[in-house]
Formats: sequence, structure tokens, C-alpha cells
Amino acid sequence: MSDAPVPARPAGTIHDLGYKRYGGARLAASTRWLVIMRQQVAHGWKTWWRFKAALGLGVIVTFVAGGVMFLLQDRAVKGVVLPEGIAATLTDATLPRAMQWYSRVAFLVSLTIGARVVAGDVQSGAFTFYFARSVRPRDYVLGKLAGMCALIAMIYVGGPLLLAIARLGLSDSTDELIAILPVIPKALAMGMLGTLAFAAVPLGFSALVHNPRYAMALWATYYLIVGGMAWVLSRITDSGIAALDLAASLDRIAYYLFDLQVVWGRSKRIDPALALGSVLAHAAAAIALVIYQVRRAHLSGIGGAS
Amino acid sequence: MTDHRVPGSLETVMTIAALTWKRLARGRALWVGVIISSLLVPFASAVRSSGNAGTGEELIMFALLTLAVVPPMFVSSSIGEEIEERTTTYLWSRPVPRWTVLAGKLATLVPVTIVLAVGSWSLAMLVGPQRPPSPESCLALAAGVTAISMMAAGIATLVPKHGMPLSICYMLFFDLPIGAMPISLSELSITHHVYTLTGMFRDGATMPRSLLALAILCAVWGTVAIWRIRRLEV
Amino acid sequence: MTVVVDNCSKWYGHVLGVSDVSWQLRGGIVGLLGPNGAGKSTLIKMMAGLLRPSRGSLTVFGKSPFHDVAVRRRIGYAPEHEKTWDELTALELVTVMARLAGVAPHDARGAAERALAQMGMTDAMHRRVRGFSKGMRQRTKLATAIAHDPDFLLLDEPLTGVDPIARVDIVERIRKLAAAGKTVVVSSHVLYEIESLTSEIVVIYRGQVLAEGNVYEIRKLIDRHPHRIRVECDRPRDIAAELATADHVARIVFERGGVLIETRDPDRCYDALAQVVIDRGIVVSALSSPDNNLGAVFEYLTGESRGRA
Amino acid sequence: MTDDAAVAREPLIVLERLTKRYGTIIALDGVNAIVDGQVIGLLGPNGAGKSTLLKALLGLIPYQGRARVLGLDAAEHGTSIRDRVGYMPEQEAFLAGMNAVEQCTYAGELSGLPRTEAMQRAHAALYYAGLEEKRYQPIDGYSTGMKQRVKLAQALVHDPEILFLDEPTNGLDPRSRDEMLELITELPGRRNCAIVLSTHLLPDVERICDQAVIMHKGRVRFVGTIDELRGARGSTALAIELKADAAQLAEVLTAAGATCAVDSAVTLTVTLPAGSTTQLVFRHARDAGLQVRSIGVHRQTVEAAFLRVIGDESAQVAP
Repeated sequence: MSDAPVPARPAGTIHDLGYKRYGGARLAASTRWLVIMRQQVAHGWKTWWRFKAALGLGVIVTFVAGGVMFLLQDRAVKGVVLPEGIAATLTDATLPRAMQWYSRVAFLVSLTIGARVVAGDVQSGAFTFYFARSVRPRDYVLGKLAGMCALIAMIYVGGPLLLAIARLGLSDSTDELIAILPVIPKALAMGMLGTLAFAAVPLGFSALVHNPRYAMALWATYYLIVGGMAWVLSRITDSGIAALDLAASLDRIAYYLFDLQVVWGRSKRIDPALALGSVLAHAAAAIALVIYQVRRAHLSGIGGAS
Repeated sequence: MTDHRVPGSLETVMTIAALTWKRLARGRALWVGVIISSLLVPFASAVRSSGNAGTGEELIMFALLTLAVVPPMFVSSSIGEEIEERTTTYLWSRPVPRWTVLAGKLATLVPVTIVLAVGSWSLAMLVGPQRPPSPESCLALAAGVTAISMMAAGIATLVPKHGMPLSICYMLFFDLPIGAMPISLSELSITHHVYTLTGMFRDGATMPRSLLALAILCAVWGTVAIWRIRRLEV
Repeated sequence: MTVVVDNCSKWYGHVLGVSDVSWQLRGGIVGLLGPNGAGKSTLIKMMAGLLRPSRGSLTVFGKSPFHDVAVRRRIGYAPEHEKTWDELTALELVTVMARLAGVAPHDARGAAERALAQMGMTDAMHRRVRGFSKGMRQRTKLATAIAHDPDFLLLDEPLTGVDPIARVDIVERIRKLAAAGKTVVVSSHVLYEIESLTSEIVVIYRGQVLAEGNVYEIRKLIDRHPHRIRVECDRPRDIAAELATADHVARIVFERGGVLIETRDPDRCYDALAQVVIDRGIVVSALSSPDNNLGAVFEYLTGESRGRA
Repeated sequence: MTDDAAVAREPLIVLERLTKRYGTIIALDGVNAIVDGQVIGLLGPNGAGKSTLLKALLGLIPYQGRARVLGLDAAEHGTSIRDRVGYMPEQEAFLAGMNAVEQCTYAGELSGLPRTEAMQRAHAALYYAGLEEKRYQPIDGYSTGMKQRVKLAQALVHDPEILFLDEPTNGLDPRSRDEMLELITELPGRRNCAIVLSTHLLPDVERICDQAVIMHKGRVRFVGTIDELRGARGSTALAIELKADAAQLAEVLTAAGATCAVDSAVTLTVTLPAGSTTQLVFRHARDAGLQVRSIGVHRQTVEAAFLRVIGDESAQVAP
């Protein structure tokens, strides 16, 4: 026993609180976008005016639409008919009709957050913060885009999905339930498309000019005025130019997805394929613009104006 | 040079106006403004080429919409940014009364915006309906620009940081909706009076009355702006 | 009297900028010293007419600069921040500022050119301010302050961020302005910048004037607090023996090649030390005191001279 | 990190014919230098090419020639270098509406630390920078000194091996400046992290740097220790400080055969005549009723040395 004495436990210890070198592995550069995305969501979530107010409006839209769906199930809707030519009831038409309201709410978010992202970062010197670290331009773009998508998806995917579930709940029989089960993937697809549009396009405008104010003005002008003009033009010319109106295009796609024919209204003139093409082209052009501008900012790098 | 001459008010207004013009012309704001205003022209031309001459009613609607964006952008960038970036320290340390700075800025911004608005409107009328714009409509746009600029100046001095979005929201969510109301609340709406002044829509109110209303609105916002800018520190 | 400040206070909301300051400024170059947030800029801005005192009065040439427009004609102010109207060239900027200050229109451009030349900016004056380095921005700001030939210059941190070559040059130019009879107030929180410029200082601390006057006079205040004097010499024991009995000496410590004396009365101690050195013919190779510099004065004045290792 | 030993032997920064052109402007003109040390001062007037050099070292811009940092080629391994290097920018580079902890955590995560590790290190870095109580307040309301501390903390958070500090004491009052410099000097010992300090405040360099690199017009003019820069070799002149009136002492000492230069109202530089000691100074001072406050070997200040190196076009010290 005495051969192996148990080391006496000291009565007191002073622990070395000194600096410990980080020994763990660093995460791969390809995960940086996740960090940026989370920050973008956290940033939007932070104050009442940036995102939560709009989210509140989105919730109100969902509740009102759900209420309409439930209370006025059998009321026919003006302007849209089912493929067989029968007037659509609010049960079927509420979800696609609600999309334009979600668009309005998403526009508000894109105006208060989306249209300022890149321009704001240029102005506040945040690019120095990003590019002095192992963040590549593509990480930044992907992260910001994903962040904006996540924010808008809360409204634009979440709302329609809830409405789709409500629609399932209103089915009279199991057969009907199974027959209308596709509303879920349809609502998802619709929501994701709209989310992409309202995340990417304002981001593109925010990269267009280096001043958040001008970026906001340009985005508002494009969405409200150019869209309105395109719509008026297409009414006069009976052409599909109204596809330039993002709101109308999204509307049209919604009606198409939910098998409703538009008899009159803003989105009547747009061919669904054209509408889809327009939304995707807008998003692609915007993302390309952001990538181009962020690369330029990356090359000028950190520090002063040399 | 030691005669300690203090510049006259008119001289100061002119100096500030020239300065504002130089900064506007060299910055991007002017081009953004030109782009937004001139959207009206390709639109009119497209309407025309579709074989639909139109009367300009739709054009005036879009002209008013651009007015909801362009003057707030110019005015709140020029005033709000100056306050926010503290370049006002240069101005306030000079021997000039503060209202002259405001007047000088508006003396450039308002005419420039009027030229943009009336210019693109006239061009759009010539390209689209192919007739000269009525003097009333030009006057209406000019009065509208003035009133909206005064409103934007008031808001920009009250809330320098968020002047532009607030002004735009004011136009979109307050001014335009109440202008469409049939009740007397519409007297508060700038856009309502501009519509009346164009003489394109008859809705009872006479033009002198609208002019008077706009003048009162200008005076109210102008007072707010001057009151604020006199109290502003740094 | 150029400036008279009388029981003057300034609050921003609940934040106190300047607290019950009474102070007068006659002329010459005055260095306004103090830590960040002590109230230097607030005081300067009040003198420039940008801020209105919350209480008390502040006059420049007998007038209130906030309310009296005309008196600002005689003031030249260069703000602390860097932002200017970057779209303009240096010449345009200075010309506009000169015109706003009342220089006759036909003369403004000439005045601006002269002011820029005075600041060594002739070569760059047709370039836009946007691309300027900090040194060039500071010079341009100084040119805007002097273009209308004011009698009283307020320069807020004119040397911050300027590279050493430019700093030497700017200091020289500011001194020339003072030599030409102008009253100049220069603020800084870096002591050695001010040291090269003037010996007249005002120390602002916690919104109050803590000390004012000639820096060497102020330095005498330092003699109130204990000093350590390090003497490197050939015979430290002789010094120790001689000074050990003096009532002003608190402690004597031998060090390698010398001796460290702690004293309660530096003024007397230095004299006594010199006497010992002379009397005993000691060869002193170095004499120094960590507590005997302006930095120490500054720390002493601002109350919290931290314990040194 | 198995080749830690190998990395340690490699100098911090190796530059070979490093050249960078912006159009017709040559920002870096064939720079050759080997830089090593613990606290390195990077000096030069505006436009000397310092920030371009930093950008090249961080692998942010393309360049000609070679640049190696910590043994890694900057052109190829930009992201790995940036993970191991901390950068404290001169201008404000904060994200709107964030407090110090969030900012530092985010910075750590962007440098590849897992979230929990980043949070822990953010707090540690902010403690180190002395921002204990204020770290949950939004940065917008910070004073200049506090902002500088946040910038330092965010540069430290990911445990860098080299820290580039761009004007870290700019806008700080003497006490904050002392504290900041103290923080910086402790870094190599406590965190095993080399410092590259770029500043216009040469007394700072004098106080904390052991090495200096001086750049001018896109070239490196000097690489070496601070003592080499000052040239402390065998100067016989004395720097003397009085309680008052240096001019008067200069007068009497000149009469006694010394060479004097009055530096300020209370300081002068004296070269004593051959064979005399400081006794001469003390005696004349006492006789003139003056009090000697300090005597030391006159050393060229870093500022003077810097001006000499920059001013002397031909004095290019090749490494």
C-alpha cells in the first residue's frame, strides 16, 4: 500500500485562467453562408419595425383568409372559374386570392430590409468586416439571399401552407381530402417562388446604387410604377407585357397552380409560363447583379480609398 | 478684406442653390430622379404604338405616382443626409440665417423636380396622345412638386434619418387614399388638389380653391421645416 | 476679450456636455485638452454658434454666436468630423464657404485660392474632396476656416489621423496664423500634438475647466504630488548619505548603477540634489523622473494617475 | 497544425518582388522584405502603399511577385491566412444595430469557429479589451475609445497568430491610449500573437514596437529594429530638461564651450566640450538659478528618424 502513495489532494488550488489557444478545427469556408444567413434573420427579427410588423400583417392576412374560407365556404367568387366553367367558391379560391395580399406584405419587408442590404453594407463599411475574414463573395451573396429568403418565407410560405392545411380540414369526405391533397405541394411551390422573387429582386436593387435611399426609391418605383405601367400597357395592347409586373405574375401563377381560370382582373393577360419565366428571369438578373457588385467590392477589399 | 461683410439673404440663397445644384449634378441622385421621372415617356410611347392614343388620364396617374417618389428622394437626401452626416456644421458656423439654407436647397430642388416632372409629362403627352400638354396640367404638376417638396422638407427636418421612407409612405398610404375619399378630408390631400388643378377631372372643387389649399399646405409644412431647422443643434 | 464664458452649461437631453464653465480667452494659440467626451467639442461648437448654451451665457466679441448672425463672420471653424461635400473640388468647397461667410462674390475664388495655398493645397485644389487622404481633408477644412480672414479660429482636432510629415507642416501653418494676429483655439486629446503648437492650454475634464494657463505654470502643480527621481552616477551612496536626512525625501532605493529617490517636495529635492552633486563632485550620467512629464501632469490633473508597475 | 514547428521557423512575412499596379499607378513597386518580430511598426505617409500591402497579404487583391504570410502563399491561401490573421480596421466597420457581443460572436463565426466557441471567445476577447459592463449595449452609442476596443476585440476573437492593427490609438485620449497600448504589448506574451501596427503616431511605435518597417512611395525604405532606426550608436549629446528657461542655460553653457540647441522652452540638447562632465551643467545651472530636472543621452526620436528615412531618397536599406 505504501508503495503507491495516493497523491495528496491539495487543500486549495489556483486555477490558471490564462489564455487557451483554440485547438479545434475551423469550419470549412463553405459553411460561412449559414452564419451570414442566421445573422440576416436575427437582424430582421430584432426590432419591431423591420420585420415583426410585417409578420403581424401576414398573420392577419392568414387569419382573415382562413376565416373567409370557413365562414363563406359556398359563396361564389367573381372573376375566376374552375376549369369546367363552374364559378369557383371561396373554399377553392381563397388561397390563390390571398397570394396578392401576401405579396403586399412581402413588398413591405423587401422595402424596409431587402432594398438596403448591399447598399447599407457598402455605406457602413461592413464589407471590410466581412472580407478581412475568410468570407468569399459567393458566401456573402448566398448568405444574404438565404437570410432574406428565410425571412420572407415565414410570411410567404408559412401563410399559404397554413391556408392549404385549413383547406384540407374543410373537405367533406376522405375522398375529397385525398383528391385535394396536392394543395399542399402547390402552396409550397407557390410560396417558394414568391419568396425567391421578393428576396432576390430587391437585393439586386440594393446592389445597383451605393446609397440605400436611392436603392429603396428605385425598387419602389420598379415594383409600383413600372409594374403598374406594364399592366396598363398589357390591357391596352392585349399582350403579355404585364408579366413585368411581379405582383401580377405571381398572382397569375397562383391561379394557374390552383386550377382556376381568371375571367377578369389584373393577371388575366399573362400566360402562366410567361409569368413564371418573368419571375425567374427577374431573380436571376438580380442575383447576377449582386454577385458582380460584391466581387468588385471584394477586389477593392479592406481599408481606405486607394 | 477685414471689412466683416455679412452676406445678404438673397446672396446666400443663391450660393446655397448653386452648391445644391453642383452636388446634385455630380452625385447619383439626379440620374436616379431622371430615370424615375422619364419612365413616363417610354410608357406613353408604348401606349401610342399600340394604337391607343388615350387622353393622358392614365399618364397623369403615373406622373403623380412618380411625384410620390422623386421629390421625397431629392429633398430628404439633400436635407436629411446633411443633418445626419453633420455637414450642417459647415453651414451653421457661417454668418447666415438658417432659413436661407433651407430656401437655397429648395430653390434648386423644386425647379429641378418641376423641370423633370413637367418635362417628362409634356414629352409623354407629345409622344403618346400627340398633343401639347394643357397649361393647367403643367401648372398642377408644378404646384404638386412644390407642395410635396415642402412636405418632404418638413418630414426630413423632423426625422432626418427616415425622412424618405416616411415621406413616401405618407404619399402612398395617406395622401393618395384620402384624396380618393369623397368627404372633405380630401382637402388635406396634395394629390387630390393636383388632380383638380389639371382640369382633367371634374369633381366640384374649383381651381383657385385648390391652389389656395396647396398654398396653405405649403405654408404649414414650410413653417414646420423652418421652426425645426432653427432649433436644430449641430 | 475674444471669448467670455459665464456659468455656461450644456445638456443634450440628459447627457451633460459642459457643466457650469466660466472662462475667458484673450488671444494667441490656446490648446484645448481633455479626454474623449470631456466636453471639448461641445465648448468649441458653442463658441462657433452651432449649439446654444442650456444655461448661462457665452459670448464671442461680446455677442452670442448662436443668435447673432453677424458675429459668426469673424469666426472660422473647422469641424472634427471628416465628412464634407465630397462631390466638390477643394477649390469649390472653399469658395462656397468663403461666399457664405460674406466674402464678396468677385473676390471669393481668389480668397479660396489664397487660403488653399496657405495650407499647401495649391496642387490638389482642382481635385474632388472624395479622393483626399486624411491629411488633405484636414488642410481643406483648415482652408475653409481661414478663407474669409476671420479673427478667431476654432480648430477641432485638426491633427487627428494626419501622417507625421503632414502634421509637422500643419502645425507650422497654424503657428503662422497665430503669428499673424489671430486667436486660435486648437483641441486635441494627444498631448504631444499640442506641445509642438503652443504652451497655453486649457484642460477640460468632465465638462469643466480643470486648469488653464501656461503649461509650464500648470506643470508646477505637479510639484504637489510625490515624485520619483532616478539618478545614475558613479557614487550613488554619497547621494543617498547626503539626502537620507532631508525631510522632503520619503525613501531611497539603490538600483543598479544608481539610486531612486522618492520625494514629497520635488522642487526642493531637485535643488538639494544639484547641490550634493556639485559639492561632492559626483559625475551624473543620467537623471530622470517617470513623474516629470506633461503626460504625468495630465494624468495628475484628471485625477486618476494610475499605479505604475 | 502538425507542422507548427515548421511554421514557427518561417518568418512572419516574406515579400519577393511584390508589385501591384492600379492602372498606371504603381502602389507597390517590387517590394522585397523579410519581416519578423513580435511587435512590428508599419510606418509611412499616406499613400505609401501600406493598405495595398495589407490587402495583398490577406489575399484580397491579385498582385505580381510573391508574398508569404505564416509560410502560406497569400495568392493561393487567402482564406486560410485570413482565418489565422486578425485585422483591426482604421475606419468604423460595424454592422448596424448590433451590440459588442453579437458583433464579436459573428466575427468569430465568420472566421470558422463553431457558434458556442465563438460566443465564449467573444466574451473573453471583450473582457480582455476591457468592455465588461458595456458589452450588451448597442455599438452606435459607444464613445470613440469603446469603439476602438470593440474593433480590437473583434480582431482577436478568432485566436489569430498575427494581428494587423490599423491606427488603433486614433482618436483616443492619453489614458485610453495608454491602456490600448498596454493591451497591445501584452498580446504577444499572453496570446502568442505577433502584432503589425500601422500608425501615424510615432511615439506609440517608440513605446511598444521592437521592429519597424518604413514604406514610402510603394517601396520599403527600412526594415530593422527600432534601435537601428534611431541609430543610438555612440551619440555624445545630452538631452537636458529644466524647470524653466532653457535658453538661459544654453547661453551660459555656450559661453563655457558647449554646443547647445534649444528644443523647447524647457529642453535643450547639449554637446559638452571634451573632457568635461555633467558637473559643468549642474554648476552653471545652479549659478544661473536654474533647476535641472532631467539629463539623458540624446537619442534621435523615431519621428526624427522616420522623417530622415523618408526624406532621404537614396537611403534604401535592402534586407
